[in-house]
Amino acid sequence: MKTKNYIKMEFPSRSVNEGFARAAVACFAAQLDPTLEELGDIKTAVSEAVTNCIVHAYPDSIGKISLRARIIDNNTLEIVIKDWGKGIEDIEKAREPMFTTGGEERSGMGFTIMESFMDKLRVRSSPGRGVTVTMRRRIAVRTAE
Amino acid sequence: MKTKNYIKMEFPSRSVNEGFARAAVACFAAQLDPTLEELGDIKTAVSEAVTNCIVHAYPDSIGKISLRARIIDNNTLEIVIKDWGKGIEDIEKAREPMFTTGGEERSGMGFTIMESFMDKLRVRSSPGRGVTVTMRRRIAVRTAE
Amino acid sequence: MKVLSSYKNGRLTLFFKGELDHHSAKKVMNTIDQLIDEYLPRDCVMELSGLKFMDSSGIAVILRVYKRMNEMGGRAWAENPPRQPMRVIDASGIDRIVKISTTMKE
Amino acid sequence: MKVLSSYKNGRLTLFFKGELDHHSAKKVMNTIDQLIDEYLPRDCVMELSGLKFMDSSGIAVILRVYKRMNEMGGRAWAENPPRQPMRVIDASGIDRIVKISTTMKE
Ligand SMILES: Nc1ncnc2c1ncn2[C@@H]1O[C@H](COP(=O)(O)OP(=O)(O)O)[C@@H](O)[C@H]1O
Ligand SMILES: Nc1ncnc2c1ncn2[C@@H]1O[C@H](COP(=O)(O)OP(=O)(O)O)[C@@H](O)[C@H]1O
Repeated sequence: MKTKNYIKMEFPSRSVNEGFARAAVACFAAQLDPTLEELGDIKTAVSEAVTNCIVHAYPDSIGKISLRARIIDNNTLEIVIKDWGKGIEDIEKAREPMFTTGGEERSGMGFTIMESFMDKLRVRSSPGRGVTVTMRRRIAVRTAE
Repeated sequence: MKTKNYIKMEFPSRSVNEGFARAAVACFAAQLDPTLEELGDIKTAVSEAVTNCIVHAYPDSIGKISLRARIIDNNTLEIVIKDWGKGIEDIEKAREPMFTTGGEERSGMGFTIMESFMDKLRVRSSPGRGVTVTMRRRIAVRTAE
Repeated sequence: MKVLSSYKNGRLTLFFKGELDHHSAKKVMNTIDQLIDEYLPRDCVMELSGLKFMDSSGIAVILRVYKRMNEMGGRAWAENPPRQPMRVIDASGIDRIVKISTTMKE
Repeated sequence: MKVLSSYKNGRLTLFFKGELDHHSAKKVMNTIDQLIDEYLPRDCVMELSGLKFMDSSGIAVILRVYKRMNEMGGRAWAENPPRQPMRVIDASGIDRIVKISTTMKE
């Protein structure tokens, strides 16, 4: 797949960066001329994935988060969010709705939301070595005004 | 100086990324609670520096641009924008108002604007090896509502 | 993110304003806990129309408020979520547990 | 970024809307060149109140329009820049060359 444009970002796992990350991706996605609803979906999915790094990957420390976004064929946005934290042992279980290791403050709906808002979701992890979440969403091509 | 928070970004020298870069820095700067005017100044300075990479550093090709922003002591934002392009031979001359090698489409006011909108501007370059622009701007601390 | 409130005749109304994510959720929940402790309301209405953004951290907040009110023998529901929060609510399925209603605005 | 226009009694008014940076400047300049070629106006007013953002690429556009009109024996000026573009205009000093005026809006 040809990359038409991309951004790579890196930032520490501070919760204030959740808002930054979703806004930055929204700014980048703007060139695909998305609807407000498409933009809302993408921001939500990014927020979930970045929050997971902050809450689950680095529960007691500040670690590094990498976020890459690129535009590929077919008016599609691909987002890859990566951490080098705790990792997930059983990915299938982690992806189940309502499953959480995060207690009362988490709903266990993060992966469910990423899955329903994006066209594709891939989660890779090896325990102790971090998690890589890859998401794709095609933006409908609208006819020009 | 202690870094309180940071972002690192990398993107190709496509002109569509000028808007992305200044918006992303504005989102990051938001945590310092800047006024609209402070935010406008920062966005303008970023736009100038990124445009210079696109226009001057890589005139005939697409190259890599790196942008780092961090929050340091004294409520100050530091922005470092770096390219690996043509470089500048005479930096002093390049910084003069109205000096441009860019023809009619450029005004030669890029560095002048960076200088007057930011508290500090440092330009480093070795010809053929790119340019690094470092800018700092202190955000006034406002009393809480 | 801010939570404003009004109380009348046993009903505590919470007005959510801004972006409700993990970063803001803890402070929001503390504010709400204090308000519930102070008024011990019979009904608690979460008025969501001022939300600019909400992710699954907001789902956790809504569920916690619902549970707290339930334990006290009271009721809780959410009102008027804008489009983006409504999509998150839909995807999460919490509308099977907590009532989500739309009121007419004058 | 868009440029809308109106023409009346020898005066071409250009309404700048959006973000004027290097990315948009080339298209903007083409649009303006075409409009000037079409109307051959005596006066050209750049109405900036719709600008959401402008950097030094906008300074180059304003100067080029000024020069083109000058060469034709016509006049050109800019009107009603919002705060951020005005700061860029101030820093650049082009107000010593091109008039920047503020009109009252009804
Ligand atoms: N980046 C990550 N690093 C480590 N564990 C993770 C990560 N992301 C998700 N998990 C695990 O997967 C579970 C489910 O995640 P999710 O569906 O997003 O719900 P929630 O974040 O509300 O717990 C988490 O509770 C956690 O155990
Ligand atoms: N990143 C860069 N790489 C190479 N040359 C540069 C770079 N930035 C600036 N320059 C040189 O410095 C000159 C002045 O830059 P500036 O003041 O920003 O004005 P302008 O961009 O309008 O030419 C440019 O015309 C160019 O010759």
